[in-house]
Amino acid sequence: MSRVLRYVAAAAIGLFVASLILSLQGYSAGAFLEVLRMATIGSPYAFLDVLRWTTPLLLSGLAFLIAARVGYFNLGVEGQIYVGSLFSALISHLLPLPPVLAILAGIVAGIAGGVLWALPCAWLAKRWGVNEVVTTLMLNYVAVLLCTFFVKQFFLAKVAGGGTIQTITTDKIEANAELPVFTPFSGLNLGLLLALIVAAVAAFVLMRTRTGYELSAVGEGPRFSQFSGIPVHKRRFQAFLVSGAVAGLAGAIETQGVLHSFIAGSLDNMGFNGMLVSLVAMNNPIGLAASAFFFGILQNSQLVISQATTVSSYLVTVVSALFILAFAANPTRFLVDTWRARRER
Amino acid sequence: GESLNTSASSADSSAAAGGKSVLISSQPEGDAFGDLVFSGLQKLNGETGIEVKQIAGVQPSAYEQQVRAAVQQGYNPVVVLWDDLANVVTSLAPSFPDTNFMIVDSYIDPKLANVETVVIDPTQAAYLAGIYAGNATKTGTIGFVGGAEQPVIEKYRCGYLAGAEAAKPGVKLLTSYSGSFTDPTKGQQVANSQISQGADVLMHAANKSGLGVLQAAAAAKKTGIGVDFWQGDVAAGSVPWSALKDAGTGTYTAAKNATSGNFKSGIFTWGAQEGAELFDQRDLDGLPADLKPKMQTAIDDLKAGKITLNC
Amino acid sequence: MNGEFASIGALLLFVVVAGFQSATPIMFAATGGSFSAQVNVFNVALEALLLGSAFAAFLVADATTSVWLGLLAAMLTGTLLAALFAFLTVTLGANEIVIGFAMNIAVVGLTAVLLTTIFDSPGSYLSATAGKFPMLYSDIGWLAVLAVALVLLGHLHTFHTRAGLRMRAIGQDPAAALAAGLRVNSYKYRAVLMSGLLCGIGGAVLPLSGLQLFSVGMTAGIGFIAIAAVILADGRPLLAGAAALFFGFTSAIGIALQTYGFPNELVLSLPYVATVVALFVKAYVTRRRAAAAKAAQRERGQARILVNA
Amino acid sequence: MPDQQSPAVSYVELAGISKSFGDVRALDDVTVTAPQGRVTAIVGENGAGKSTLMKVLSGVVTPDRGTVRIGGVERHFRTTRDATLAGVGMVYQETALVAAMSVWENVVLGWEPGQRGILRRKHARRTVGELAERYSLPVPLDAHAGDLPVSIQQQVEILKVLYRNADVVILDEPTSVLTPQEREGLFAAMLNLQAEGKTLLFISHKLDEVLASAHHVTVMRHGRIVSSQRNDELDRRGLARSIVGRDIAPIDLGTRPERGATVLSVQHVELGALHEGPGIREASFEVARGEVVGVAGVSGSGQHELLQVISGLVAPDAGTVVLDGRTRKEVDSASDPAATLPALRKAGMSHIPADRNAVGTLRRRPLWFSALVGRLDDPEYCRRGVIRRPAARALAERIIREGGVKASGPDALPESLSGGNLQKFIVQRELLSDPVLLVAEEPTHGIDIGAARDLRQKLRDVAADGGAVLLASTDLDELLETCDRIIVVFDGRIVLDADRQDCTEESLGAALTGLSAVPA
Ligand SMILES: Nc1ncnc2c1ncn2[C@@H]1O[C@H](COP(=O)(O)OP(=O)(O)OP(=O)(O)O)[C@@H](O)[C@H]1O
Ligand SMILES: Nc1ncnc2c1ncn2[C@@H]1O[C@H](COP(=O)(O)OP(=O)(O)OP(=O)(O)O)[C@@H](O)[C@H]1O
Ligand SMILES: [Mg+2]
Ligand SMILES: [Mg+2]
Repeated sequence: MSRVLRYVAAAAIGLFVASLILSLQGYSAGAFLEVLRMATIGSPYAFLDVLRWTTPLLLSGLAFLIAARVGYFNLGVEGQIYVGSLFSALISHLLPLPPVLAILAGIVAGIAGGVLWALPCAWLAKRWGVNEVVTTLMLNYVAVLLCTFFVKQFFLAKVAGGGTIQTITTDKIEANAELPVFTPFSGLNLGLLLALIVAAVAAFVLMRTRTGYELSAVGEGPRFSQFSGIPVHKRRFQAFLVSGAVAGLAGAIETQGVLHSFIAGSLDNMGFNGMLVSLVAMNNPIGLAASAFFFGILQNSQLVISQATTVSSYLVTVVSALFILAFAANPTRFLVDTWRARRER
Repeated sequence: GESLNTSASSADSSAAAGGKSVLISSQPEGDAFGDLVFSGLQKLNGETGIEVKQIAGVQPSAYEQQVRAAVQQGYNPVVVLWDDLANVVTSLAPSFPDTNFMIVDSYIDPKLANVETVVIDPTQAAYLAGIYAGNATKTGTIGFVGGAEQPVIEKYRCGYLAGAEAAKPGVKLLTSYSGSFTDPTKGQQVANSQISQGADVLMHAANKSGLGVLQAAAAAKKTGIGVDFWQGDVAAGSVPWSALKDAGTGTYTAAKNATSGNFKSGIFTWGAQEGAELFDQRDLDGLPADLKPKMQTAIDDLKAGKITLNC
Repeated sequence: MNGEFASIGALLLFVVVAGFQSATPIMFAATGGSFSAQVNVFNVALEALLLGSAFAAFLVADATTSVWLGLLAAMLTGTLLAALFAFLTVTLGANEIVIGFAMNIAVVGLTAVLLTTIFDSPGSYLSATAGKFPMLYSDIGWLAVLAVALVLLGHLHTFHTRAGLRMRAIGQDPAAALAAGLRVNSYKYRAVLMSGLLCGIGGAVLPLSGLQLFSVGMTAGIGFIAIAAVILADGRPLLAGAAALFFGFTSAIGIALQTYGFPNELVLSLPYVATVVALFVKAYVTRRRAAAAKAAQRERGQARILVNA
Repeated sequence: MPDQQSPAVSYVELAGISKSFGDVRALDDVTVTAPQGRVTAIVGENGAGKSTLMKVLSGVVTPDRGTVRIGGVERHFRTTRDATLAGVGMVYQETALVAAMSVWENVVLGWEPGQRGILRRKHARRTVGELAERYSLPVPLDAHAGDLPVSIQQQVEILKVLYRNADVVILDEPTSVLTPQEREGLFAAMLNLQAEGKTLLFISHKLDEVLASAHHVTVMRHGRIVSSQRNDELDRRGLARSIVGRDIAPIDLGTRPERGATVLSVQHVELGALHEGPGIREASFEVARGEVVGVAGVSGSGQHELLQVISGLVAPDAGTVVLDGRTRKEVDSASDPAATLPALRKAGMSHIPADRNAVGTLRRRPLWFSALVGRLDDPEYCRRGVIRRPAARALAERIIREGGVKASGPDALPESLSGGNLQKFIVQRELLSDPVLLVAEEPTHGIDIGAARDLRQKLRDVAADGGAVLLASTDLDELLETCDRIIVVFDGRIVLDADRQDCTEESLGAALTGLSAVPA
């Protein structure tokens, strides 16, 4: 109950400040509410757009959450999504397949990409106790540079008519590999269903199964886990890789559902937003869906503001940040404590 | 206060003149090149009063939604900048036959009846910069700093190299990349590494990072060459030449045609022969007496189409 | 590509200059971050502190033509932003990562908006009036000397002052520190504010050293590099400073290598890869020693555990 | 017997103190006095309010009502710092040292000598050294506190209090983790303090030492004072009765059965000294059905490591451990605790770990979560990978009921339980699986006398039912009272392995300190 109150209060603060900012820009006091209305129920497609944004946020949030449950801070979700996106785009070119198979192949490839990029960090953490916060953060930068290099060298898109492409991107994926959209008027695609299924399965596993029990135990009490005969390092390693897999899945869904090619510099901040989604949900799998939906509304509102007003896009990001601050300025102790517990080890 | 001026549901697609036009670009506002292109639309607004708007700073994964929203809000033509958005337009345009689209500064031509591609070629301006560099270098080594190794940046480099070789056969060109378009310090360091290898004229194609290149050149008493618009004021006295990319006028010309019922699909190249400005008159006026005629010849040749650059 | 350095001397000189130049703001931020780390506050807002104070420095230096007033403003701004961070995390108990990231986003946006409002120049603004910090040699400013001095002072503070001892105690075991009668939160505040002050100086370096330029998001991730340095160093200022230098130098070496024809993306990723490799080597060396001793022990016989099947 | 003759002035006076935590009335109108230069003992059951009362005196807890007087002056402590300035210092039940800092740093922390913020390291270290010498508390000044045995850590805590010039020294259960020798050391130090005119308050569950050291004994029950008497007015039995509210029966050792089949055989086990502690050398012994075997050792001797090897937590470097070896199956990987542990549990091993907080339970998960230890292979609790919560909660409820645990239910968090109750929960959990071999490390640590007696009886019952028990304890009385055989570990070796009848406190004490090097 107090939790609900907390979130309501945070939303109120966020709304107030956002309205204040818009009114300082010469808009009416209710303008932000109007933006919210437009961004959610303003048109038949607005709500679909919110869900479209919820999809990758849910998955990247889940990716962070899974690692956090075992006490790892996977700040590399960002890079893992990116590599997943590349892999998913490439497989479509390397291995043309009939409809359903092509989609599956893209998804599997994306997952493989995410796992691949999580692997070095996971191994270094497991085998050598190397701090994953640093390695994952560093590998984000490397992912961007390396993917660019790779695409430029081997898979650069060809322009119809022999012109020059300006940005680093691959050719469009095969139509077979595209995730079907529900309507041409919104980017919402079948990925939402996939994401929901994955999130539901993950929530079930984390909260109801032996695996979830072991992961929680490993994350919160390494010595208790050892005492209980849980293979601590193995579980943490596995969770790290699954985290990477989910990130890779997010990359694949964005690629196959929306971008339809790998684009250098795309998917910016998707991983970090996912981290915020998870942290605002206090790493609770159930709260995660709500949190992702909330961030989805926020993200769609950002776009609507830029369409409907002349307010600076930077100001819009400030407004989102304020919402996040309002939601977080509250005892989200859980994660901090996990971090401390880890330091004490 | 002002209330919100649009609503997503009011999708009237009147293509008539006196409508409104929007520029969607992938760089956040304040991007100098995006502003340059938008200045073309603003000029149109000044002349005809049609409403113009710039939407900036969106992520690739939101492009499609932004373009779709622009169409639904009745903007016509919808102008987009660069390849990523061009690809989005390519896939969306068939669904919105009543809206005209302009793709600016891209070579992508989807060959659709409602899409026009406005090519603004940097190679000619870069060629002139090369002429300048070839003549100005004393060490025989010149430098080029790109923001990232991308095909479009290669076009600058290619034109630059062609000009330099034409002016001074056998000239040595150093090429480096700052890896970022927004980090002046990186640009400065990359330039310094070239300077320490003997480069004495440095051109950049690195947006804000390029400011650092010009600064480094000035600090080392070398010569810098500006890009995209006149940068003679960046490091006073040491940027005697800038390679302009006349995107504003190109966009203006195409958009004017589109809003006055003369929309033409296909590729529209805005180059020297079409009247694009490749340099700033101030720079030409300031050239030393021996160099000025050589430069003038190159300019005339470009305008006359006598020089073809294989870039 | 084709380059060769005029001499090995020129190459070394370039690397030293560029290395120090890149490392200077990171050293400030990393030393500041070390203080936070000592009291076990994970200061993810370093990037925001740097950027906010960079803007303040630029604004004031542009208006007053004095870099020193700019520096002062930066230190003030850094400290104020740090106070906000401390209030939200220490007092309200909010998650440090969320607050840190949200502040980073907010400060990028705010400085961008202010830049447009104040200078009417979106994106970036080149100041004609703001001065430049005095340079020691080439692009190495006197502030680089200050950075090194502060790293040393930070070390002294950590290990040779009362406050340092108390901060470390608080970081390692807040309960024990509380039991010893320390006012835990006030030291946390103190440490975070010190982070802010130092990031303030680091931020001022950015727009007032080479170009008198502020551009949106000009910190370009160096706050995160500083965080990496702090984690690498486990909150010890000397090591964090060394890590910052290491990072600056690898990136300078990367730039130099580019002109020898190495693909630029690979070369640009050098500092990041090098950081990971350095961490690995550190872990490898420590663990190898332990493992070797363990193996020697094992040679004495095979251990067996049998149970009733 | 302490000197009873010289006049005693009431130095500390606590009057009419009440304190509630939510619904729990921890202190109810408590009045206690403590004279200068004397030891006043506070005894009582777990949860009686002893620690809370002392925390009121040391400024940790602010009372709801009542007054605190020190040396006749009324004081209102809001922080521990206030109390420190008034000359009150407390050594807590759980030591509160910064593990990664040196001893001298820990001692001076918060009150460091120095000028203008600069720490005078040499001076500080010397001061601590002198203090240690004066009170005969030989601590290694430069060692990291975390590396020290608990007994030394406790001396550091005492030094901390003395360094702050305390006139009133409170010791909360200081002896529960000490070996007899270490306890002697502590009492010697306490005598020193008395001689210096300090006022000592001393909490303990061990009546013998209370009677041996305290001048006055105050008994608490349910937050109230039950009695407050001079030592010479007391006897052990009466004291026990007033604590528990009934007589305490001695435990039933049963009739010792014929030596049964071997349950545990440890042969030539070796462990290097790398495992964050001392090693084990050439350890061999056997435990038979029906036996309770005690394991004793001064901390740091390797006895803890030996039990960890037996319970599968640490892989031995060499040697063989056979559990209930009628048909011997080698565990897949002797070097991977994650593999050996479940196998050992399956074969009937149960383990009560020494650290109930970090090892025995998961602090922030409900009790039923911790109840599931070792039971996830049982389809009753986990079927097809899905945990059956109703069964798990029922299990936790059963443990709570049968173990006499004071807890609000299966959903209570371990951290909300008092130490003694958490210990009872763990013990009962391990007993519930009808162990063939029960490895019990310090099971009565911090448990009041009544409960401790019941617990020892339960260990005996395991043996009586045909199981075997390995009982590690620092309390020799406990070992002599409960065990059939006692093993003493010194310096990583088993130096004594003898039947209880052949052991005395003296012989054990000698073996513990390595004085009688008669190999087993
Ligand atoms: N995998 C699991 N198996 C069994 N119980 C679990 C598992 N994970 C969590 N629990 C415990 O079950 C209780 C009820 O859990 P619920 O499903 O509401 O999870 P929660 O507490 O919301 O989530 P969280 O695990 O994030 O704390 C919680 O106290 C939780 O500790
Ligand atoms: N901080 C607290 N919050 C809630 N309840 C508390 C707190 N501290 C103590 N209590 C409760 O007050 C009562 C007295 O606890 P206290 O720790 O004083 O017992 P004790 O006599 O020291 O017991 P033990 O012998 O187990 O150490 C117990 O019921 C305990 O659960
Ligand atoms: Mg107590
Ligand atoms: Mg107790």
